[in-house]
Amino acid sequence: MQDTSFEQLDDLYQEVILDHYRSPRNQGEIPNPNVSSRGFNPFCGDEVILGLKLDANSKVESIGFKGQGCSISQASASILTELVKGKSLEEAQELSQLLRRLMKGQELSDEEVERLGAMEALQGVRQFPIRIKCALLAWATLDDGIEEYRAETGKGKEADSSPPD
Amino acid sequence: MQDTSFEQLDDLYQEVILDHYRSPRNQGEIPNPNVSSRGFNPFCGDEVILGLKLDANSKVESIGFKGQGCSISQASASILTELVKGKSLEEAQELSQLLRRLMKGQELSDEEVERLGAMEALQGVRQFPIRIKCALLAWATLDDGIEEYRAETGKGKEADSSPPD
Amino acid sequence: MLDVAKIRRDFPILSKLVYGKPLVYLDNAATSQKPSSVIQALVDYYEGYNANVHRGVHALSMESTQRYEEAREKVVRFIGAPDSENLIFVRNTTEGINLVASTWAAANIGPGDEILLTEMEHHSNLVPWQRLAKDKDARLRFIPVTDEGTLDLSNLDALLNHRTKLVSMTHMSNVLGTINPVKDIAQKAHAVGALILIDAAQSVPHMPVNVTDLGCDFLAFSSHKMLGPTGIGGLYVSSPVLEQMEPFLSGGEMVQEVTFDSATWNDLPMRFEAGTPNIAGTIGLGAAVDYLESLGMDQVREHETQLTGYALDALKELSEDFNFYGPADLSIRGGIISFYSPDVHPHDLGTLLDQEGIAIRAGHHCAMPLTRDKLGVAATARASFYIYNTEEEVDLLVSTLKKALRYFSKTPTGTTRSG
Amino acid sequence: MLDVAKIRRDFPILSKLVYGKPLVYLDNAATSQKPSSVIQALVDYYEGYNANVHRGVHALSMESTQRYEEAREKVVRFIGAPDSENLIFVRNTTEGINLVASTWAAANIGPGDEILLTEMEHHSNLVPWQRLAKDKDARLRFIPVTDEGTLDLSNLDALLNHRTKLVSMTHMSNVLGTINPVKDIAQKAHAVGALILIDAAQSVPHMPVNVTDLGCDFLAFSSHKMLGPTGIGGLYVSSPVLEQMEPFLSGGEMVQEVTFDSATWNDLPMRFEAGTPNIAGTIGLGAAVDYLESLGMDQVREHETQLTGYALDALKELSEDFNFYGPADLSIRGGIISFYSPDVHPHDLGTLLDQEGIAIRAGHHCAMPLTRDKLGVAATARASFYIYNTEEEVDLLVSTLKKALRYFSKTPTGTTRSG
Ligand SMILES: Cc1ncc(COP(=O)(O)O)c(C=O)c1O
Ligand SMILES: Cc1ncc(COP(=O)(O)O)c(C=O)c1O
Repeated sequence: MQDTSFEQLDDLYQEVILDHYRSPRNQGEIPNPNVSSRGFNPFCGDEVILGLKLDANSKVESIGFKGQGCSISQASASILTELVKGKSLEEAQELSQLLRRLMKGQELSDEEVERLGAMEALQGVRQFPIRIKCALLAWATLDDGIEEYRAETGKGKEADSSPPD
Repeated sequence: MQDTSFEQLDDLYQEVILDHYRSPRNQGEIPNPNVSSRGFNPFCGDEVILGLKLDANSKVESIGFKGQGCSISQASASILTELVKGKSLEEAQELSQLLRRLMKGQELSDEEVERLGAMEALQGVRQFPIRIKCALLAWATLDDGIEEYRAETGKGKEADSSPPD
Repeated sequence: MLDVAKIRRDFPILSKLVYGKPLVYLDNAATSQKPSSVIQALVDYYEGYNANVHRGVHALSMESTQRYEEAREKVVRFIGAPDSENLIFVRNTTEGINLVASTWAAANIGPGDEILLTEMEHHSNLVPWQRLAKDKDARLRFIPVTDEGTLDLSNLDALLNHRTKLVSMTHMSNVLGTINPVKDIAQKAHAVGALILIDAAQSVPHMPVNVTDLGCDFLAFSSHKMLGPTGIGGLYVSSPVLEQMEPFLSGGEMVQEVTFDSATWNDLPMRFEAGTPNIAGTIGLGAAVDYLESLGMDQVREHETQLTGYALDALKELSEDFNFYGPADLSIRGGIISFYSPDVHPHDLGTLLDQEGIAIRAGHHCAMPLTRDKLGVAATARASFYIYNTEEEVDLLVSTLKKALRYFSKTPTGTTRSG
Repeated sequence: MLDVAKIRRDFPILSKLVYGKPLVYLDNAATSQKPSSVIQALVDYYEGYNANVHRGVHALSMESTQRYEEAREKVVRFIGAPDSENLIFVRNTTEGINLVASTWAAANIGPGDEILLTEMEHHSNLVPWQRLAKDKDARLRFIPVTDEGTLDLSNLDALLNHRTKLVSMTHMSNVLGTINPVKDIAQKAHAVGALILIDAAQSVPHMPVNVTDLGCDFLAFSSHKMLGPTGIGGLYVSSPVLEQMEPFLSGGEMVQEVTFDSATWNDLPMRFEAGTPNIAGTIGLGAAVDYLESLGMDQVREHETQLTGYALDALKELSEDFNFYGPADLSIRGGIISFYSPDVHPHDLGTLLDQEGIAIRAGHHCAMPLTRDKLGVAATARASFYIYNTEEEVDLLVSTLKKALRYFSKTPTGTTRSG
């Protein structure tokens, strides 16, 4: 295809993103999630619903999302599910922090960029400040869910080593 | 005195006006008035309180005013009391209408100007639109009082020929 | 016929470039652009006679008071109100509606009473009534919207009944463009003893509106959507209703006499305008009314009808990819076109068009229940027209939408992209 | 030291002639004049990036949203608020106070509770509390004003007690110029469990004000008195109080999710800003803050203190003819001087001074109970200063007051006048 229109948007709409948008991973509901939450952006109507099931080691055993919204918000949610699977909640939160730093335009180390995985493709969003909220929606939703989970189960960050029931 | 300052205001502050302001006529309360009312301008705080006593022919037998405010509002009230004394309520209202027409800059006939009496001195106010309310305050108060009197006594304009009790 | 080329020269922003491309402003339902005369009115005020109104004896204050009240007269005449006391200046349509909810409605609506709305209301004409209904144990009812995007009035007799105290409805939908038969409904409302409020945020800017002819009790609109400054708007209230209304906000300007213990209220409409008003904004709104009147509201309406017809025709090409909402009958439709494609989310579409200088809106347009529950999508894209829009701009919209579809349907493999 | 000559050149209106004479603007407590940078900020907005905020993906909307929120940041910093969520944009001080009365106060003040005001409040900080007290069966109490024009705090322990739910008071009197010890009173209010609202309409424009340092719960001010546009102002609310507050007006912008039946509220501070805001006004206020900060609020205060001292000295000549009100101690006095002569009514004085280009205010200054019941006159004349006023202007005021006295004391006979 030789259509050169919107070339300037190729940074924003990287193939990884369009791919996740068109073929979202881990879409659907998880039965009996330990962590669940919903995020909503009132200004554009984008929505992400997350469910996480933890294993005996408090790692994410399975994860699913539902939602609607623009390519950025939905691709970001899909990437999230892939990245977070198998990780502890702390590790998930660290990834969330990494993405926030990326969006703020902060320098990341090579090791950090590596950890970002497919999320690196979201860096094009930085030039479109209005869309940063889209990129962060799923991650903010995850953070909320984890916080709520901790509050409900009384499990602080440090103490969070025993498996859920 | 050779002070030429404020010459441009001599039209507004005619001697008749300053005279009525400094030496108000018919100041004070009338016992048992037939018509009484109070006018107030919320923007400058000017106040006029009028009381009228009617005689057996429904003419104004005595009239008194109290009030506070600028020279224009108080002089206008003082002139009002002089002009209205001995007149019927209809005649008083006609005078009020005449002053309104004068303030609007309408042409008056020689006969009408004559009837204006000292009120003619108020014509300088026309060039100071913000002060027109001051000039009209006492007259508007009179109109209100007459209206209220008619409403209370059930005396319409036409029927108003028998004396009050 | 409007001389659009000439009009465009009156709007400084229209010569602006966006990413090096001419601005194509199709977001007029959100807010309109401003002609030089309106901007100049603000400059003239601040550079020439800025002063607080109503209480000053000095020259500046006299001039600002006079210009402020002249602006009120202009707006009064523009909407066909009988008297200047019938026009209360508010910040925007939203405040106008809230004013009615807090004063007349709070005093007159009680348990079991009904408020009749439509399914196409903007949040500003929905949320205040939800709160009031909850407070007062009243009930909200809704005139349904048909698939065509018009009101379904077949059941109006049941919806509008002796329990109805207020009908509050939009004159023109900001999503569908639908122009509602508010005059008919006003008559029917009055027949059952209800009052009617018209949300005229989208109608006053775009078509002739005469409150006396409509026979409404309240009508609210915003300056910023009708070429005027932000931060100002109007609420018309009919005289009999006005007389019964207790004040809204209280403070300076709206009182007659004040003691430490109590206060009496000033004359109308000042009674409803507490504190220093948006003086410059009001005078700017007056200038906007002058501008619209110089064009003629019939002409404005005709231009937009024609352009909307042109656009609906041109967009037919895209009917396989996009859903278009709103009535086909141009006589009951304003210059608003909402559309949706499952292939390119409206938000992405907004970003793509923006790159070509085209400003549209994407989202729920502050009408979430309509968008989500009736149209069945979380968001739509919306193009909305005004006096300065042209057929060329519509053509560019159509061709760019096509490009956007192509861009988003590129297969992710098989072509190398530079990103 | 302010470079007043330079400042004057920044204010286009100051080169205006009134009846052929240079404008001497001494009505700053009513509203201030605007520097070119503020006017230009409005023009730049309308000519360059006018668009509705918060919901647009196009370039204009992104820019307007960013500038709008930047303006909020500026104002937040200017008043020393901890976070941008603590600043709600309102039309003016009056709306700010009404917002508190309708939300926090309506929910937290009940029968037998007390609201403590002072005898020197502007109607805007009196009438809302009268209405609330009547609605809620609560009681208003007043800190008295001494003959010196300061608050009589000798009985404060009785006035401020466990029944007091709110203290609402002016930071600086718009009639007397008195600067009240609000920080001390805030502490005492909190000690009995009351909240404190500060009416900062006269203080924020003229002296450094830091809400964190003052420890107040609410603080309201108006843009138009601080070099900014009309139609915009701010209400600071402390975080713990903000969290408990139900919304004020409702509609677009302030909601999160809406169904036909109900709605959830948006984040702070948007929750309190319903409908399209005064975007241009807000950005203009931001420019006014920039201007004031470039001068330094300490410098602003110092200039006015000095000028007020100069004026009080110069006016001593007239002390046989005029009463002057307000404290002599310049450390607790802003640039406001009210005066009264039984020989020339303030209203007439206003007209006479106006002829010489001097703009002062005459009346009750929206503080009727103070003026009438405490000062014992229905009206006073008031001169109030700002950064652009000079000693020469004060001299002209004094000499013109003298001329006015002479004019009004002319014997009606013995001299022929041309009128
Ligand atoms: C002390 C004080 N409070 C409140 C106000 C009211 O301000 P606004 O009219 O801007 O609401 C004023 C100004 O007139 C004032 O001086
Ligand atoms: C139909 C309708 N009603 C109300 C509003 C609210 O207008 P504003 O935000 O100016 O209060 C709008 C504009 O967004 C609208 O389109």
